Amino acid sequence: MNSRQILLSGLFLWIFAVLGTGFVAITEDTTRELIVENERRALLRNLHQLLPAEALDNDIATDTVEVPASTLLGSQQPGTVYRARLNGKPVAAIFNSIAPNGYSGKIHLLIGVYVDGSLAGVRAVKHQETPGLGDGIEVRKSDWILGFNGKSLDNLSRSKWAVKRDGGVFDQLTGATITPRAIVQAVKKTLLYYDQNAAKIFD
Amino acid sequence: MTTNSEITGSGLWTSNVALVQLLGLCPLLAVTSTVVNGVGLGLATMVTLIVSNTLVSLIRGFVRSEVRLPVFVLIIACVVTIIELAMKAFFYDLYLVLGIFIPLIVTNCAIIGRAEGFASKNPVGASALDGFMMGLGFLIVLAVLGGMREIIGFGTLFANANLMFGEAASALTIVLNADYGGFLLAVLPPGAFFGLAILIVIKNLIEERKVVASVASDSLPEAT
Amino acid sequence: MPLMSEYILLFIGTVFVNNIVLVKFLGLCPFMGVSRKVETAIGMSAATTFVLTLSAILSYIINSWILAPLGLEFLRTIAFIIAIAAVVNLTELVVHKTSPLLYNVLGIFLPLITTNCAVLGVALINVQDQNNFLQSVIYGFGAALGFSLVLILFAALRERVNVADVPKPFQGSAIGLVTAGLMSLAFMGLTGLVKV
Amino acid sequence: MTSVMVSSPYVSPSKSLRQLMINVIIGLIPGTLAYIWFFGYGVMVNIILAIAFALIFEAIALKLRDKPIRPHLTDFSAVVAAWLFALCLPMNSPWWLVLIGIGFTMIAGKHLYGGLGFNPFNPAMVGYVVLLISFPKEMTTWYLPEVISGDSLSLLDSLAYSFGFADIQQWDALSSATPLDQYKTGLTQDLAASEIFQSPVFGTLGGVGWEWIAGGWLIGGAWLLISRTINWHIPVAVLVGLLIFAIGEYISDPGTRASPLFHLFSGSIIIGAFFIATDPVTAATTNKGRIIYGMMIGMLIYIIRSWGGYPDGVAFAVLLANMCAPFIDYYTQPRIYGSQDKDE
Amino acid sequence: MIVAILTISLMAGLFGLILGYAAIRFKVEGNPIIDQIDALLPQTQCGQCTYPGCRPYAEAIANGEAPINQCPPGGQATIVALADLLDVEVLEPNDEHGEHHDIPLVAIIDEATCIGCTLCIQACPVDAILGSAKHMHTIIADECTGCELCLPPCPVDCIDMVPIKQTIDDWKWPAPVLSKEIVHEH
Amino acid sequence: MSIKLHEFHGGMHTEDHKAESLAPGLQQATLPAQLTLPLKQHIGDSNKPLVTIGDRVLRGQVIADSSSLISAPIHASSSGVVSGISAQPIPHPSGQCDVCIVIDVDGKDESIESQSQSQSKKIEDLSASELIDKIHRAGIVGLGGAVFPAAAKISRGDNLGIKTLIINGAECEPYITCDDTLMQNYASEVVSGIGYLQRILKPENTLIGIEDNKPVAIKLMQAAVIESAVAKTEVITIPTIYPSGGEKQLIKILTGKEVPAGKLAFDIGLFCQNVGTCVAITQTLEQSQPLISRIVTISGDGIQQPGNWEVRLGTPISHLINLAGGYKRNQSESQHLVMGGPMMGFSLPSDHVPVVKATNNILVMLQETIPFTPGYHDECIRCGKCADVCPAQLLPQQMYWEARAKNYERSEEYHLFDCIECGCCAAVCPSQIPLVQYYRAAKSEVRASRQALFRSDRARLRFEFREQRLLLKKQQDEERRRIKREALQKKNPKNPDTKTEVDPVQAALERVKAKKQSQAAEPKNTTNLTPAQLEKIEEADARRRAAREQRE
Ligand SMILES: Cc1cc2nc3c(=O)[nH]c(=O)nc-3n(C[C@@H](O)[C@H](O)[C@H](O)COP(=O)(O)O)c2cc1C
Ligand SMILES: Cc1cc2nc3c(=O)[nH]c(=O)nc-3n(C[C@H](O)[C@H](O)[C@H](O)COP(=O)(O)O)c2cc1C
Ligand SMILES: Cc1cc2nc3c(=O)[nH]c(=O)nc-3n(C[C@H](O)[C@H](O)[C@H](O)COP(=O)(O)O)c2cc1C
Ligand SMILES: Cc1cc2nc3c(=O)[nH]c(=O)nc-3n(C[C@H](O)[C@H](O)[C@H](O)CO)c2cc1C
Ligand code: SF4
Ligand code: SF4
Ligand code: SF4
Ligand code: SF4
Ligand code: FES
Repeated sequence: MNSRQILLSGLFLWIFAVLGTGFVAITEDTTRELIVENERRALLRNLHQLLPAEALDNDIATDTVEVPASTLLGSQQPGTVYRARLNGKPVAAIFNSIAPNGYSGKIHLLIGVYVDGSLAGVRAVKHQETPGLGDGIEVRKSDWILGFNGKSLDNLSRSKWAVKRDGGVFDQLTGATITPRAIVQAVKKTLLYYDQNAAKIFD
Repeated sequence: MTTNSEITGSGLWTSNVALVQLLGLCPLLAVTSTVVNGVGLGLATMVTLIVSNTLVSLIRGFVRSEVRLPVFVLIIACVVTIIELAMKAFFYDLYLVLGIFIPLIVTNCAIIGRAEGFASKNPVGASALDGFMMGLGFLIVLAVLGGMREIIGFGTLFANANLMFGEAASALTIVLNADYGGFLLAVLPPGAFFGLAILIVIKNLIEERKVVASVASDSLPEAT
Repeated sequence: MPLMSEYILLFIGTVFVNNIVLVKFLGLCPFMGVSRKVETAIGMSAATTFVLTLSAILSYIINSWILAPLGLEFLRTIAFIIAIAAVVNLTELVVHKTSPLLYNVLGIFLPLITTNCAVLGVALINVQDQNNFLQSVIYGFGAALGFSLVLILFAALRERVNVADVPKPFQGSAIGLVTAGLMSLAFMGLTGLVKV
Repeated sequence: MTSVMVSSPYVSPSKSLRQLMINVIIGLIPGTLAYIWFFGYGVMVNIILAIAFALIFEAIALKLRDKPIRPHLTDFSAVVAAWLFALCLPMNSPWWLVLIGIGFTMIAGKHLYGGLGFNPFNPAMVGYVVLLISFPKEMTTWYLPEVISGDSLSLLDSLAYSFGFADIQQWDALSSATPLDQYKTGLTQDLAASEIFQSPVFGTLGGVGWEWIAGGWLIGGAWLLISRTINWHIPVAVLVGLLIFAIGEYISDPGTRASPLFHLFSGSIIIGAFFIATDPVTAATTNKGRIIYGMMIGMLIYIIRSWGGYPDGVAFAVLLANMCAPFIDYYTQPRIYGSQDKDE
Repeated sequence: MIVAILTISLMAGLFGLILGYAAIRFKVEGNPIIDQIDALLPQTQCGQCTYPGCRPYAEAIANGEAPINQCPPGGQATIVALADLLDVEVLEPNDEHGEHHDIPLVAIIDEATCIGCTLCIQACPVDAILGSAKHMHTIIADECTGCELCLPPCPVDCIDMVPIKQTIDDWKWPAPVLSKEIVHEH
Repeated sequence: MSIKLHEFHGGMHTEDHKAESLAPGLQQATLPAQLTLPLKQHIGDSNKPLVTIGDRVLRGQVIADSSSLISAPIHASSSGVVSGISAQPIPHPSGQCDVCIVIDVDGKDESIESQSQSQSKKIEDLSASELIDKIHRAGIVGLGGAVFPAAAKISRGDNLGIKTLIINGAECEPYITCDDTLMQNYASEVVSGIGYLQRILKPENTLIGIEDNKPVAIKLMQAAVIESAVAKTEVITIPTIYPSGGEKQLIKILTGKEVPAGKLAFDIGLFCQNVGTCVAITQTLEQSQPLISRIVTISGDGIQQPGNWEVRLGTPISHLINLAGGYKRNQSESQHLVMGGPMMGFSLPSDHVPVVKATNNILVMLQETIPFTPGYHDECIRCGKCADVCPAQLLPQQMYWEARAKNYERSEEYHLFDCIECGCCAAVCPSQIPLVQYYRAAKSEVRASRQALFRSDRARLRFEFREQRLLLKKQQDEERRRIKREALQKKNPKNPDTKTEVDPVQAALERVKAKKQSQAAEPKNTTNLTPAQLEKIEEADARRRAAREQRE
């Protein structure tokens, strides 16, 4: 009697589990491709902010290379670099870099570098800077971060890679110097990294 | 038997999930920094409520009592997962914004509460209506709270409408005053609590006025 | 393998800085609902701490040993909630059998924990942040302690506020929410303590 | 003969609530004067504006709550709260900043809970913190002390500034971060303490001017103690709590850490210890509890200052400790007469 | 898809087994909370709460079927006590169920009119009425709970409810009352 | 020899205002025209009158008594005729009336005691229990304020064994000087009273605590101790700090011990009695004079001539006011009449109330010196000054918070019932909150709800008993019907399988059941009645008879 009841309960739940999971699995099956496509598109949209779609013709989302951890990229983990090519020739590389010394911690950046070492663009992907002060680095909030476009280690002497207060060329955000300072340094380091490893990145 | 208007009234007002039962607070406070986020999650929750209420009501006749709760949980989890998959497929950007709070609809106590308290005792039609009304009540609060916080915090309304309705909807965004610097408190965590408190107070005040009014109208015939 | 100090930072960060309730907005229903008396708050805290830690472990195992190898990540929510319900139920059983006294204290809170989003939330965040086993455990335990900390402090505050001369429309949940808001205001002072 | 029943005792108390608040106001005067001396009339404008707004808010709240207005307005608690709030603001803050802050101080901080005596959180600190997180730009723009900048606003300019008639840019040259902010900025840049203290804003003990202001608070604090407005427990515990950390850190790493004296004499430690942490309404009330509460504030200040996101943690430390006060009170009940331990 | 179904259904099946086992092995008998609630009710047994006595009401509360504000004899104090026990919000007393008397009432029989029909004896839930057939009845004031159940059956309406006599020993110190008109003066 | 003094927590210094009433020395009050003697002037059970209207009574005659142990009889305090036994205003904080015996004084002041004295043994030969009996019959209650019947207290102390006898001459409250005057005038009586207490209680030592603001009394008492033969008795000068005269505080000062919470002094071998009580004992045993008078201080800013009077119990306070030269002000609204000291006394509604055993002081305060404004006080700002002065080491602010919100149970958790109502907290509260009134109200409420709980528990028992009885009755009816049916069936030959043999167990069970039922079927609830209930039934029966007679 007891065990029969137990079995019944188990069976009942089991049936519902089978039915429920069945439906979920069917849904998953039908949506899988859409979802993968969505994820790819979201990634591309981010990358295309830095590089116009017409500048490349390869599948940048899959044309990647793993680079080992490097202090120049601010990360202790190996990172992924996306490679853009046009007609098979390298156009640019996009780095996931981290500025470790933001006001409230790490600032995750996406930095696009053309093969010639000039900047395609910089975006702050994830950060915890103070709303109203440090968050001016988001494109949504201000144009500040667009100021990097086109800069390179060649067209700007190394000492000028700093915020204006420190004698450089980059504006600071009103009331928040630390955040820009951190980003400027991170970008500069990423360019240095590219300088040293350009060959490895494009094989 | 509960009448349809009673179900409507209780879902939208007298037993409003958010204002009265104080359930589903996590998404309520976490995702309401803008109207669009609020509505997005509200819709997902509403769909879950309708579907789970309907299913539970359908099977209410033959569920064994000792596995009733697990079966309900299972059903709700499946519904939510399906919705999650659908959102990923069709509203991917909105899904990214709402993030973890979509799967967390499973633990929204309001849903299991309705399954237990209403759907398992009522016919399908009433249960579905109850799910709809409860969900709508929740949705409205999410939207209003989102609107409040968005206006005060950013000075905009319907920002990011494109997340839900596609790029064309970007035009929906209303910027109330371009010079408005924003009152950040409203969009930060404390603002969420304050905002909900304000909504509850407004509801209390309305109730109070209703009581006063009904007392006044009660005493009227005696006076004349 | 991260350093010891990182584990400690993760722990402190989870308890105080990224408090599960006031900053992450999880577990708010029990936070608002079971905070009228300090004693019940303590009971709820103890029960939640146990279940949360255990389910963090279990969900890690389920995810990395079953779901990930089989490519069934989309079933995560279902699998986790089943596991959580099982943990809650088992806890209830074990406590009931071994310690009636403890059961008296915790019993009524246990069923409520299944619908505490902090429990499922922590399991999901662990996956999202790709935490390893130890990190998952620390995160689960830290989140539970953070939950307990603010719940008990909140209950003590509410006991005081309940006897205050609060204006009528604010009495009850409204003033509770205002208090919670002020608590989260205070907790904002701890931001930046642990840099992530 | 006796028309209304009143209960014993039939003796007048030695001190009234109003007297207590007046004592606090008297205690605030030396420090406030020093503040005005170094930073100009803007400070005074802030204080006056804050008090005026506070009284208006208080009167409105009392009216709405159907309470007698005159006795509550004349207990001066609103004046104390407004004054302390105003002292946290950057000088020459725009009027709307003061208004919003005082609104939160008096309404969310005080009257939602039932007014004087019922609020669990320090109202002035609530108002200040709301502003700090909502308007970080406005709230972190401070002005150089007159002795450094050699320039300051006249009373008229300050007023004009406050009410938005004067252009902000005009005075930008005078603006700067507070010494603590600079110190913190330096720390994030991994600078050594000696490098940080190169800046002209630093004086011998703390920031230029700030040392004297802190001295003023110290005099006021002594007055509060002498006039028995406050007990010694909380201020002493706050200072001890802070110094435990400050001295420990300084000894272990004198190169990068500021001296304990710098910590004491810059920012709002002294006023915090004597005037803010001691707000009786929001502090712990048992003697043992007061010591725990004070130590907690002291330590939190240091923790937030040194490792957290804010240059001066007093407000947050006080609010965090307020949050714990009922709990502390509950578990530090004194042993009552005739019992061996508190629960028996 | 098969893997998915297998995985989850295995987990669910296992879980169902455990639950089924639990439901039988650890069935909880009775509900101690009912006793605790019952202990807080005034035991007037008057039925004004719409339940046939205090215990049924206690059961209804424990099952979540009745709100805690339906007992007029208990008044606000009982509501507060119940709210405290059950950890729920304090409610206003529901006037629909009757009025709370600050000074409890007791029944008194007009002995000159009483015909000794014993109907009231049968109605009294606490045996507070003494007497036998054809003899006049008396109410033991100390035992009378003031439930008024004896009033309707009496054919000659000889039972009245009167407030309990207050003595100096029952006197309660009044708490200070605050009024809004008074202006501070010393 | 000298002992080390200890300190109690808290307490406060007050302006003592004692000189004014001390100056004139002890005066004898004249007899009033009427004496009003409340039936109950002590803590414990009520008395019943032993006289009826029209009776002539003599001084010292017992006019009301009770059979209870915790009670004290009332004596006529002068000779005269009983003119009323009715509710009269009495000195009570409620301002309510209670039953009093009113005597029209004839002025002869004849005493009753002459015959009885001759028969009794010499005091030296009396046993302890005989002494206690005499003290009981003299109606002596503690005159330090608690008015607990002295005989009950002493016999309890005697049973428990006393190590230290403490005599309370502290008189710590401002204005009051009756004990000071008493010690100055009756030092030797105090000491011989101590002697009797020592005979009964056999303590190891005796400590007389007197505050250092009464140098004359201290000197006289020391002299009296040396003069008399009492052993191991010492007058201890204690610092002047209110409330050093509180029993628990005095014990702490003199012995360093604390009376455990919820216990009484004699649980730790201590026994505390007021000096006035000692004098009353002496007067009873040596002069056979029951408690019919006491010393009352009249003081305050509103009285013409403050002083101390020896007053017959029952004397209207208005009479005393006249003796003291009357009020300073004419309008009654501008002054405030208090019985007791300013710290612990209570307001009197009028001066038409009598002096009772508890009356140690009559205080006429000017209205403007009363600190509390009725209807308004500031809110508690949690400054903790009250906790600093609370001699019971409580947290007055917490008790107040909970009491104010009518959370009486929580107040109780903060040890409400350990509050001795000394008033220190309210006296220092900057918000001028009438804290003590809140505590008194809270205590009343808690007591009332305990009473209600007691009643409801009893009601539940009775209800359940009745339910059971009805159930049994129903079963019994059914049983009877079944038996009848079976009997019918037996007669019917168609049913052969009817049992003829009776199962013995079944039969026994049935017998038990039947017995229970017969018990239950008895006229209900006339068993197990308390004497009071029986009394009521009797009364009702009497009324019924009367009613029937009237009808016939
Ligand atoms: C509450 C608060 C938040 C702050 N947040 C930031 C921030 O997000 N980013 C930043 O660079 N500085 C931040 N700061 C520090 C700046 O105010 C700091 O003084 C500034 O970075 C350097 O000053 P300057 O720009 O005036 O030279 C913050 C300061 C405070 C008090
Ligand atoms: C058997 C016995 C019971 C007593 N019970 C009480 C009591 O319930 N309440 C009381 O105040 N005093 C009681 N007393 C008297 C105390 O011992 C003590 O004299 C008195 O409480 C002191 O009161 P005071 O300090 O408040 O004036 C009792 C004495 C005896 C002998
Ligand atoms: C606050 C307080 C102050 C007291 N002060 C005195 C006092 O000054 N003198 C005194 O004899 N009793 C005083 N009593 C009463 C004593 O506690 C105690 O009841 C009395 O000494 C016992 O003696 P009795 O039974 O002879 O009255 C005081 C009680 C309290 C609570
Ligand atoms: C010693 C003392 C310190 C006070 N400190 C503060 C304070 O820091 N902040 C504040 O808002 N009010 C303060 N007040 C005023 C008052 O207590 C406060 O407004 C209450 O919190 C309002 O309920 C203080 C009062 C005193 C007597
Ligand atoms: S109303 Fe109250 S007293 Fe009457 S039966 Fe119901 S619970 Fe009992
Ligand atoms: S006598 Fe009447 S009122 Fe009293 S308990 Fe019995 S039935 Fe109720
Ligand atoms: S009256 Fe009670 S609470 Fe107040 S000081 Fe005296 S003992 Fe303490
Ligand atoms: S002295 Fe008065 S204001 Fe101060 S804590 Fe006590 S009750 Fe509150
Ligand atoms: S919604 Fe998070 S706990 Fe209820």
